[in-house]
Amino acid sequence: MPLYLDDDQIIMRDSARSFMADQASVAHLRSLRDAADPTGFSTDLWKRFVEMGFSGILIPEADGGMGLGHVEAGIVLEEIGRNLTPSPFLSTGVGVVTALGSATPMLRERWYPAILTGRAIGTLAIDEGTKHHPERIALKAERSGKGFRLSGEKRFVQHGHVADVVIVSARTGGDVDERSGVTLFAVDGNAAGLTATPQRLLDASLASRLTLEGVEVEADAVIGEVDGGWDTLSGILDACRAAAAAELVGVADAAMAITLAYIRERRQFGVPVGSFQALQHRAAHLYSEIEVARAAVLKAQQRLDAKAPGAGRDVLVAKAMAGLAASLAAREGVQMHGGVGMTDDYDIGLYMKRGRVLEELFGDTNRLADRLAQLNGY
Amino acid sequence: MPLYLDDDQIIMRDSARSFMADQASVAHLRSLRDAADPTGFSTDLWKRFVEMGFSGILIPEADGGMGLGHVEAGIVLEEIGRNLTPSPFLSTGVGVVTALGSATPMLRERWYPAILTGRAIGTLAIDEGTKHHPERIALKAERSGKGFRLSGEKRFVQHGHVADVVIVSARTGGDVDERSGVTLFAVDGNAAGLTATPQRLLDASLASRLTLEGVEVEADAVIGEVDGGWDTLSGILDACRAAAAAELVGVADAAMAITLAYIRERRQFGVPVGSFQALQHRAAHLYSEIEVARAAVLKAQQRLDAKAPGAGRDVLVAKAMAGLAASLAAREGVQMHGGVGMTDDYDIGLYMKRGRVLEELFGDTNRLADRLAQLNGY
Amino acid sequence: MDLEKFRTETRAWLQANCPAEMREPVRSDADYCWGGRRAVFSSPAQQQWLQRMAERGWTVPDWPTAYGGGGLSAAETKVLREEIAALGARQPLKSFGISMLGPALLKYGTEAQKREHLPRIARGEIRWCQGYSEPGAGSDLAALSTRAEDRGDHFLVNGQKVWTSYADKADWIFCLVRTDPKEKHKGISFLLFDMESNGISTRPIQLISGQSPFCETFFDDVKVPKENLVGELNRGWEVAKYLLGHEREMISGFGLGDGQSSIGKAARQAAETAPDERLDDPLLRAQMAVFDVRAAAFRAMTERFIDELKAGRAHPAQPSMMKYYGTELNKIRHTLLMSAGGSDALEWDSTRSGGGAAARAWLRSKANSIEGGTSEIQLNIIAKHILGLPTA
Amino acid sequence: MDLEKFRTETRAWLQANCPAEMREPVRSDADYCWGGRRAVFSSPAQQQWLQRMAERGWTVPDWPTAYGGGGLSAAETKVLREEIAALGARQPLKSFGISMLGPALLKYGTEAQKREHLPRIARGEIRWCQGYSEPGAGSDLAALSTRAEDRGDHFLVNGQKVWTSYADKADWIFCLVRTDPKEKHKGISFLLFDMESNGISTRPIQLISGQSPFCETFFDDVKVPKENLVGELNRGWEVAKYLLGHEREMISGFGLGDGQSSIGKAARQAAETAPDERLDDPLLRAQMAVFDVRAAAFRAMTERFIDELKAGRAHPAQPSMMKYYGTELNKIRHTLLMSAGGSDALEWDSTRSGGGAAARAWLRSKANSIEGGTSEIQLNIIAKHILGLPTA
Repeated sequence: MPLYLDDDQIIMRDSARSFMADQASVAHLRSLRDAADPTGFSTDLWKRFVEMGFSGILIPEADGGMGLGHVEAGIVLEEIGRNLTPSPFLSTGVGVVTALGSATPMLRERWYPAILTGRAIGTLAIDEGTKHHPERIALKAERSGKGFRLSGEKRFVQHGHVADVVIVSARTGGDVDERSGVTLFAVDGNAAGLTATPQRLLDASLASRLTLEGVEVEADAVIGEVDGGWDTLSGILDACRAAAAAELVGVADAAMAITLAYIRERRQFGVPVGSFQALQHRAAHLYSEIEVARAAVLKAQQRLDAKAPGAGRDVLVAKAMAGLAASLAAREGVQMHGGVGMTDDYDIGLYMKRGRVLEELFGDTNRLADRLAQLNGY
Repeated sequence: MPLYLDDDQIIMRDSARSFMADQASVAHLRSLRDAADPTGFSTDLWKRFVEMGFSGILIPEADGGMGLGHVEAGIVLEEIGRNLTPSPFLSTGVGVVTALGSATPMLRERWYPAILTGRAIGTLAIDEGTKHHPERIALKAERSGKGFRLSGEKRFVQHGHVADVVIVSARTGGDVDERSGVTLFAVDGNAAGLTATPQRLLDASLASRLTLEGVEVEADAVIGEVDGGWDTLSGILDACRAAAAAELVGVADAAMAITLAYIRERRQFGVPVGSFQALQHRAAHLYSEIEVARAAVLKAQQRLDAKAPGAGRDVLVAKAMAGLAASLAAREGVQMHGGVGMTDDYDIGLYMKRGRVLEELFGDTNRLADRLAQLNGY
Repeated sequence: MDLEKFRTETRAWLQANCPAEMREPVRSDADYCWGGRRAVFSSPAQQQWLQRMAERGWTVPDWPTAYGGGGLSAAETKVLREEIAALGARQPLKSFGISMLGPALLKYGTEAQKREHLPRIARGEIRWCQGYSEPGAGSDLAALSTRAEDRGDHFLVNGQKVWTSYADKADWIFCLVRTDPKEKHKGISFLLFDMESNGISTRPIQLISGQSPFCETFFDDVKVPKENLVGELNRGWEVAKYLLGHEREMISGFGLGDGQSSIGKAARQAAETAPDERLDDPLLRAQMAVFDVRAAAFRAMTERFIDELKAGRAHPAQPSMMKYYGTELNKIRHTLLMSAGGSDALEWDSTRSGGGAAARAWLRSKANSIEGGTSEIQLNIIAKHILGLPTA
Repeated sequence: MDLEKFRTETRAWLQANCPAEMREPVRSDADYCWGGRRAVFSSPAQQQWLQRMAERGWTVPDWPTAYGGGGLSAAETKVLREEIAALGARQPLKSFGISMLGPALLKYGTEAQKREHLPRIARGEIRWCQGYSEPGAGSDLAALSTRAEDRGDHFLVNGQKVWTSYADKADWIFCLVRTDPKEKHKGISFLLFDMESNGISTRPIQLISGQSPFCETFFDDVKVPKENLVGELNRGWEVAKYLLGHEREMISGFGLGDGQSSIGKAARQAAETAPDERLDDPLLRAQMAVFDVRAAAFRAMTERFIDELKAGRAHPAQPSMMKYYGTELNKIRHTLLMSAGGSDALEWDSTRSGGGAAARAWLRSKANSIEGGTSEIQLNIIAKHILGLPTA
């Protein structure tokens, strides 16, 4: 398979690109933000996402979805990144949908149709500390009747306050930091004992602290194996990291594009700022970083779709590299804009903010590169 | 004390500068190298160093030396760096002289006059692995009669094959990597059982592997306390690191100077290469790095001379920063020279090579920055 | 005076007179004292500290006593600075009057101007702002078009400035105006005037940090008395350049990070790492270790620069290097702190995050390498004036 | 042909025909086979491997079979490449004929030129060198002055080239010459000639690595038959630019590091670290971790670039990006390996250091970002042709 989008994928990209530019541009983010919207995204827009079939991209055809892959999900996410579109697509359409792939038929039948029709959105509750350490789980799940009783806290849960279903990683055995003894649960967003406290983040999105105080779940709320949820969780994280990487590439690409447009026009000392060689070289370096990141992301998506062994390693590379490219794009973007780049009137600062949130999501470049080094045996 | 050279120091710098440019320029290094000189430096030139009083800069006036400080030693070393002068000044005039400051009067009386008159040169034998880990000592010193018996190996010993006295760190107790149980010895260069195997390094200098097979030394060959030599060794390392940092600043400064001279003259596309803004910005950044390094080095020297508590931390900063500046100067220097920078005809490559050796000597930037972080509690 | 005696006495005085609250580290911008007609003190201790320091002239220790300064020598000033740092005492007054206008007035002002303005700056009675940048001029500062017409006993000023720091809170402005439209650099003059004059309005600019420290400032037929001209007519660019050098010195101090000597220490708190374990993010720790090297080296450079400046040994363009290096360092500092802070540091208005303090400071730091002359401008200056590289 | 079937057959053939020695990693330049009239084979296995691959046309798998190629499709070529990589088989032939001249001849050569030269390149019978750079021209390649005068049935060539790779070992040269002194780019022609012609002499250039892979090459009344002109007279710059794109593709491969997939693994050996412990230099480890990310990402980029190139989807200036990124990466790689190697890696001619292998490779890598167009030139090209940034 060649490492570029095939014809169908290009058609899908073009349609996603014009849809998003039309319906979900940066102006859309600004209006939600300025209205301090309590949902964090537009439910109307989400309905239109659903109508386009986006919520079912990764849902198998047998279950009523489009049965497509991570390449296609990434196409949508790159456009989300490009337009800074607030959307539950990543957490629902990638995170929860991937998780449900390992769930019982009952769970799938409950949630897939709801996601496909836009009646439900969902999210993952993975992190407990301020940095991403998926094995660092203290949240307890104890046997209780035929089910489990969950107690503990989670942080940085995207859309947690409006999620209909939350995939929670819990400890049924072992110690914090151990990979055995991890179990995943699908918890109802309105379960008794579950409290979500949303916090506005710098990119105007909302992430929640989740408190679970003796939340009761049925036995078939378990996703994957009891005590053996680590591999399932790893697979979910692979999907989410690849998704976040694709969104980062969109953020980086758009940040570069508006910066290039600005320095082509803006004049100083009688010439366009973009004619100064020092800026040209930095812009050319930035372009290179983004191209390399884009290649790494597509490679990871293709390998995930091919269920290639070791694809998780490609995913680490993809998200780490996309993080490097996006943070450089934001830094250079603001600096090359000069003073106006610091003002809220220009969009470049919004890209810097969104890039920062995505960098932290599912592990930052440092964490993922460290993990890669461990896998490489050093 | 202001953080710049005082009038006496400026006089000394000017005299060292003209002496070195006159007698010990890069041409001098080239002629030694091309002759594959087996000593590694010119004994004639060393005699002239001695006549200038350089070998006694750090020897107390009471012992017949100049009784000056690390600032003054650094002045000489910066010029050594600038001219790539092969010289035992650092190992003898800084390393051994500092070590002897903690030695018995008998040892001092034996070696100080010999160093002052140029009859003896000396060196330190500290490292056993390929990276600098001064606490990683396996070389054993066992009690034997009234003295000790030394067995083991050392590496990367500058001028080791022609040294009259070698300061050896040995283990009299504790385990490898422990700081207690370390003892320092002054060993005669021609002691029975001591073998030095010199290796030519990339900068044409010679460093030796030293093998000690049951080398017998008297009890008063001990420098400092038996088992308690770590603090003395730390003091010696502080002095040597500050010295290597000063030499690195000289290397960096000269590498930048010849590069600037080249790009001011060299023309491409009808204009001087140095008029291209991308190169100008990189040159200006390099200048800044070197200035900052120079300040850090002088600060460390002044603090060592003031015997300020915690001066070792300033030394870590100085050598780490000087290493960053010198490696950047070499990289940018070769690149800005273009093709000719790759040829042996031009000097810039020689600066790259010497900088690389100094970077490794007494700990590289990574090692020293790591140590600083540890001291900062993280 | 014997320097060690001066040190002993200074230390004793500081210990006796610096209120305990004023020895706490600065936590946010609100902890700074800016003085002015409408001065707001965050505590009685803050006001007391300013008064006590101003009485000795120690808000501006090396200015002449005749103008409200401390009359200290370079060596004494350094000792005072060291003792203030050793005690961890806060700066008693933040002021563009001290860091920018003062040095320019000392060099270019008339005796009357010095006597009128300098003591009020020293005591924090008048808060100044700077009218340099204009829309469309950007890094090409001299491309300014705010006009000052000669109307006999006064200038009539019309035009617009932008990036005027705290113009909405300032009492007076020092302002570059065009007095000769036919020239570029040689048609600029340097004026002082009261922000309460008729015809001045300001509009805060909303920044990406959510804060608005800068304004757009509009002049509509503002009358400025002739005696408020500093330096010669049409020679204001010289004053402006001199002043910019001092601004750069000040901004370069950003890299020092408010006396915090190790970023790793600061980050350990943010990352909730137990005090006895290494920062458990090894790559972040590595970046911090190198940052700490650079930050410590730059502290030495700052000391060297100030010493050389006082001794007249600094290269005239060296402030550009200091400004460049210090601001780039400060941006790295905040980037590392954001990494250490993780998802908590992303919060924008929660109590736990101190109202998004880390995120806002990070975003704010991005302006460091733009305001007061971009990094690119500083690098141009270094290349041309220090390295002597040719123009094409 | 069905691709999976092709893969199975290819794998079987490679396993049957690639000698075991040719599956060992390349340790030094001496392990490469360059072919030519005076070919030196390091082992019988090396010669055998070249012969077997050449027989199938697999030294140049995607060239037409008529010219000695394998006639494979883009997809088949990729499968072959993957299977060679999977087996760890060495490249059978290193050749500027394959990587540079061949593509240019395929596009611009006459049928006679193709039939004469391409099969000999494919079989490794003729070793080529490149006559582009001249003293004083540097990055401004078109500023060349080697003259070729029209003497009826031949050109008479006089002048000097520099940086001619292995000119002292090459059999033929492809050479840029000036055929019209009044024009710059439009006065250049592209000639092929035998290095055994009368009037050619070469002088190796001593490099900082101690090696001499490049020469100065002098032409003194060299007669070149007219039929050796490639493309039109005075249109050689077009051929040259096309060829440079291919050179950049090749050089960009440097970043891949000879199939070594993790620098940390390589470094562990150099640093004498026990296999079960982390690299005990935490800052070096951190740099390596980020390097491994970039190197893996660039491997993906290389795959993408080749795929896009074959499909005609690559931006014409994309080779500049590949060349820039790959060579800068390779320089970092060698810098990290030197750090890992410590004082052992500083040795210049000891046996233990393999004759200073690490140091010489490190120094050699510094040329990567200079030869074949400097990084600065590549960045200029990207800025202008891909990003559309304006000229002043």
